[in-house]
Amino acid sequence: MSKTPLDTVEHAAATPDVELPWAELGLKKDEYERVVEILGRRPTGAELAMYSVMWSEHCSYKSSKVHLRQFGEKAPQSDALLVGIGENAGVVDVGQGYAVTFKVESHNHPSYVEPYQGAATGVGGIVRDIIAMGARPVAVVDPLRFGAADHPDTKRVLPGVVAGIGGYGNCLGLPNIGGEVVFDACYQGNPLVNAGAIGVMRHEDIHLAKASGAGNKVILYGARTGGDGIGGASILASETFDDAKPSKRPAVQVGDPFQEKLLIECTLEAFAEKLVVGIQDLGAAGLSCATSELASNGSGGMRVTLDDVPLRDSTLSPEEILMSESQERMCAVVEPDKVDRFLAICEKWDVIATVIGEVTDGDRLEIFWHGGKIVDVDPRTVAHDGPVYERPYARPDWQDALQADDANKLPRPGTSEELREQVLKLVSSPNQASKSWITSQYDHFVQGNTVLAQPEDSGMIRVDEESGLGVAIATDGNGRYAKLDPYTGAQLALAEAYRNVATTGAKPLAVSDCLNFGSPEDPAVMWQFAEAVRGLADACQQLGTPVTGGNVSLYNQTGEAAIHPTPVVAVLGVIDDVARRTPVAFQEEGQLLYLLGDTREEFGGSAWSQVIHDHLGGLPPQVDLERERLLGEILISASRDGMIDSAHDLSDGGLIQAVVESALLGGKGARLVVPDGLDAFTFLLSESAGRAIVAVPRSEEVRFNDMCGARGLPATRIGVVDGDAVEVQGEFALSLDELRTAHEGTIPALLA
Amino acid sequence: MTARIGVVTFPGSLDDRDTQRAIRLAGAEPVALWHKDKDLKQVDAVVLPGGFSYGDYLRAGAISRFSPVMETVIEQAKSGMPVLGICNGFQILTEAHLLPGGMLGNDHLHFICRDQKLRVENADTAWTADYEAGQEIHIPLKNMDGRYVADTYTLDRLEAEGRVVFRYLDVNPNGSLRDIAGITNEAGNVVGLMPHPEHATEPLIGTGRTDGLPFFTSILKKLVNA
Amino acid sequence: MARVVVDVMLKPEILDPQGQAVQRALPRLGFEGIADVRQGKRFELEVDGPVDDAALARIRELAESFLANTVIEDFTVKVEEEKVEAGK
Amino acid sequence: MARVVVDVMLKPEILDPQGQAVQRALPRLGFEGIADVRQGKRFELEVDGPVDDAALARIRELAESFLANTVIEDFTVKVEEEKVEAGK
Ligand SMILES: Nc1ncnc2c1ncn2[C@@H]1O[C@H](COP(=O)(O)OP(=O)(O)O)[C@@H](O)[C@H]1O
Ligand SMILES: [Mg+2]
Repeated sequence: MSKTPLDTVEHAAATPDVELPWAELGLKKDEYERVVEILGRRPTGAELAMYSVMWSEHCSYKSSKVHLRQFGEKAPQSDALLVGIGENAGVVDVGQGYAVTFKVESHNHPSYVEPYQGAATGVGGIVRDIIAMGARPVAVVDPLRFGAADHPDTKRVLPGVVAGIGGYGNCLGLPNIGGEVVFDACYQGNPLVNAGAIGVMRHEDIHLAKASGAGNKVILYGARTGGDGIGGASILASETFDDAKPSKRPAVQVGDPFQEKLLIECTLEAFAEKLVVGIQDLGAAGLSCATSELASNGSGGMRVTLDDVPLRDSTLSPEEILMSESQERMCAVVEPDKVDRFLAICEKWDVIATVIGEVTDGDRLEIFWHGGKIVDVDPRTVAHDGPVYERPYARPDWQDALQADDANKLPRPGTSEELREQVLKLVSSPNQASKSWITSQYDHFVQGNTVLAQPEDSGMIRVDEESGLGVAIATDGNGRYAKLDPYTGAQLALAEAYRNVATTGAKPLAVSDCLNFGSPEDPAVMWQFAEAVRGLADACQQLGTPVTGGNVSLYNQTGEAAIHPTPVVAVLGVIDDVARRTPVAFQEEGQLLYLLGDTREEFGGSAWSQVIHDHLGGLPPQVDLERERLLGEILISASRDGMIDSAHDLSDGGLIQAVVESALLGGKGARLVVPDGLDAFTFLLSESAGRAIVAVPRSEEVRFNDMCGARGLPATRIGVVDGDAVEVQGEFALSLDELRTAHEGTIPALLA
Repeated sequence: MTARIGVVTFPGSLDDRDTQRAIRLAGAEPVALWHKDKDLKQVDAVVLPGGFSYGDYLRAGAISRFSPVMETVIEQAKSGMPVLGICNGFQILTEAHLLPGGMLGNDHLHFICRDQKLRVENADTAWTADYEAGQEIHIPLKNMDGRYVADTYTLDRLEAEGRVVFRYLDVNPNGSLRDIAGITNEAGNVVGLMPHPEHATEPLIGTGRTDGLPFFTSILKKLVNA
Repeated sequence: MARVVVDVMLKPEILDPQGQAVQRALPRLGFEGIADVRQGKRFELEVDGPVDDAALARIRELAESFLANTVIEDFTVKVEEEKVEAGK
Repeated sequence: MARVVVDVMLKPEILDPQGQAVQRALPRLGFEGIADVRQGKRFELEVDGPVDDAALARIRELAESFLANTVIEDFTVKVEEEKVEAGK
């Protein structure tokens, strides 16, 4: 092998003129110059590797940071927030001494290249964020977006993604309790695979990613480090350092959920014995990220001997070891006298664990290889002082025309017969059809605490067996709405997730998000992003639900064509006693159906406009956050006081979609009457926000009406649970059998 | 005096904690057993819980079957100790040849999670005495490798000897031969099934049914009355 | 170091849905003329030391007791010698 | 009718959790001297008609586009001729 001398710090200082392939590593010229300026010399290859991955868009949020600040600046005062933005995941107080951590992340690109492994490792990554906070993971959710349902490539991507999410999550023993599946041609080359996880811990068990206490040991544990997921490092390694290297390392990793399950158990055991001072998972940017973040968040410096990292492939260069994204690894900081016990726990679980360094007095991160010092940096400059861009943004010139193309003016069904046909077509369209072919591939039952899972409005997990304390989570996003108006679209995503949580009887507490957009270098996309963030931050402030963390995924773009701006919002809620939860399914014949909220003519971005007219134009539904809050309070009170037996929020597909779902789930039909002042079409298909339907036992009707009246929430009696058909008086009837065939047959026919 | 029922944790076991809870709900005392220990801590019966032990790599149950704890479980099972294998536990029991036949990937190639209807065919085993023969129950099912196969001779023999304990009703969720969901050994002390009775023990949780509780009350009564 | 390959296939009388799924997809991909597809597992074992009869016998035992479940599967053991035509 | 075998293995640099699980279990089963185990897939295709170069080329294309994902896997295609040593 041709050996150039090891590129140590000393060597770098002595050879200032050596050209490094910074451009191939994705750095801009001024970014590279910044590195040189910070170091006062050229970086070593290893340092360049670290800066380049940590300053990438993915790790540094360089395009999005200036906007994301609003989540902090506008954060509402919330007593519930224990740990906010900036840590691996936010932590929320849910009472009785329990804290909950949750977060959503994206794994979009890898899932397109290798659907199974891309999606699987997405679940693996988000779960490690949860463990790193000190929590036991208790559930996962998976908001997904695919290309057109009948496109041949969707048949490759979707089953692989679903099998991967299931394969990993099921094997970890995490119930999958919610998510979304949306089809739209805009996601054809850029499917969105977002994954969220929730964890539960006691307040005193919260852990943070920081290395403090000189002399404390840095322990790397979990899988061996291999040559996977190394983007630029191999360029560095092959072009500059060692030409004999294989020049292309795969950018997709294979996950090992079994290893991760062991990682969960041994980490929790180490937490329980109070052996851990600081902890960090290894995700994007691998050891570069873990070491620089741990060191920069702590009080001291850190010294690492890279030779001690257990390898799967002995030919890896130090740059590759630093950049490898091998899955299922964690890094812990442990006091010297507790190291033996920590290692023993790892051994009990057959997890490889190695001391690779220690916390030092200084403030430098120093990394050694074969006796030479190859990294000597201020870790803050790597982890936190990345470039920040004020990318230009501008409202695209097509936005006005798009909004002017009013969906309310589209031709409407002329006869009852036509209305009936359109309703049937709607409930069987891929986006509105039952997703049970997908969700039945996920374990909902494992851990024995699942109170609600999909297709309920929110997933709900029991936290305490004695008291019945529980948490709920829902994720929502509507790229069509956001395309029409990103500010409102982001608010609608929050409003819907908030409503979904409240509909099950839980009180919304906090928010996480995953912001999926096209290229930030396109001013139109950047405008969409800026508007969406502003909208979400404003809405969170008004609803009193702080953003606790999240993820940004940019460059979801094929050529010039960006995806619809797709902010996905997760809302976490708490319920004092899960026995009071409200399900979607109709429970008893004779119960009265009430529509809560106001219905306007709002068809912009609607499912109806898409399914019947293949149209996207006009304005999305209006947002009224005070109304959402009031609706939420009514739903929560009604559930707590036993006034309603089922409830379902209204969103895409409008009222009829909700009624059909409640009817099919409960196996009981409904007779509906079009209320005064509304035409049947608007009543059934408009997508006005801030609405829900509830089923009220007759004995509770007066009390329920009084409550709504006193609090000023419009509540309209629209029918009764009855029979084995959904009947709209004076219009049409659809038997449950016909509805079931239509609603449940679509997805299997397309994908099975 | 109550009965002590062991629940083995293998690396990758997932339902060990809920199985312990189900045992507790039935009134017995759950005892955690570890795959590396041969010692069964004087339990009266053992449950091998569901999960993906060793990731189900190689074949479901194939690696766990060689754990130290299984040496003792096999020995004790042969001398009559009640053993229940749920899902992955059932797979381990077939790999260990305590139960005949084998488990393969579902015929539709997907993981399947559903509320499954079953008929109790044999209410005389150590684990099913609190059911009635012919009773129809709903128990959650969730697996990737749930397709029970055996040669015709073995299947005929199982049928003839009444050793098919549960059969799938309405839907055969995985292509199991003769709709077999669970079987027992000749002595009736070892039972394996794919569905998860431990997930059907509390009214609020999961599917909201409690059709799985009789497993745990059956064994409790048998042990306490013994 | 020598490589021993153990191939494990389902017994012929046992349904192989994975192989069938591949076969069913063939026409869609424009493939005709493949009468049957079966899918099994291939294990590549890198053996320290010589692969003599004794070593092979032990590997055969390993295959029989562990790598295959002979209730449902057949296996073959072979020492890998020839270079086969490689894809990319 | 001829048999063509397509072997699909994870690329060497990609983690193979299945192979690792097998290898880690070996010492417990009393097996020493196996330095590495990798697990892959074996497809047996029964081909109607002669397996000429054209047929092989098409099968290779099938392997590349469908049986393997070449982002993470390598494959080999070979016509099966010799009778190999069989287990039971
Ligand atoms: N869209 C967002 N909204 C709020 N916080 C965000 C968002 N995107 C990222 N963050 C926060 O920025 C921090 C860094 O994000 P990330 O790199 O994804 O975390 P990690 O390193 O744990 O994967 C995290 O605290 C994350 O929650
Ligand atoms: Mg993290």
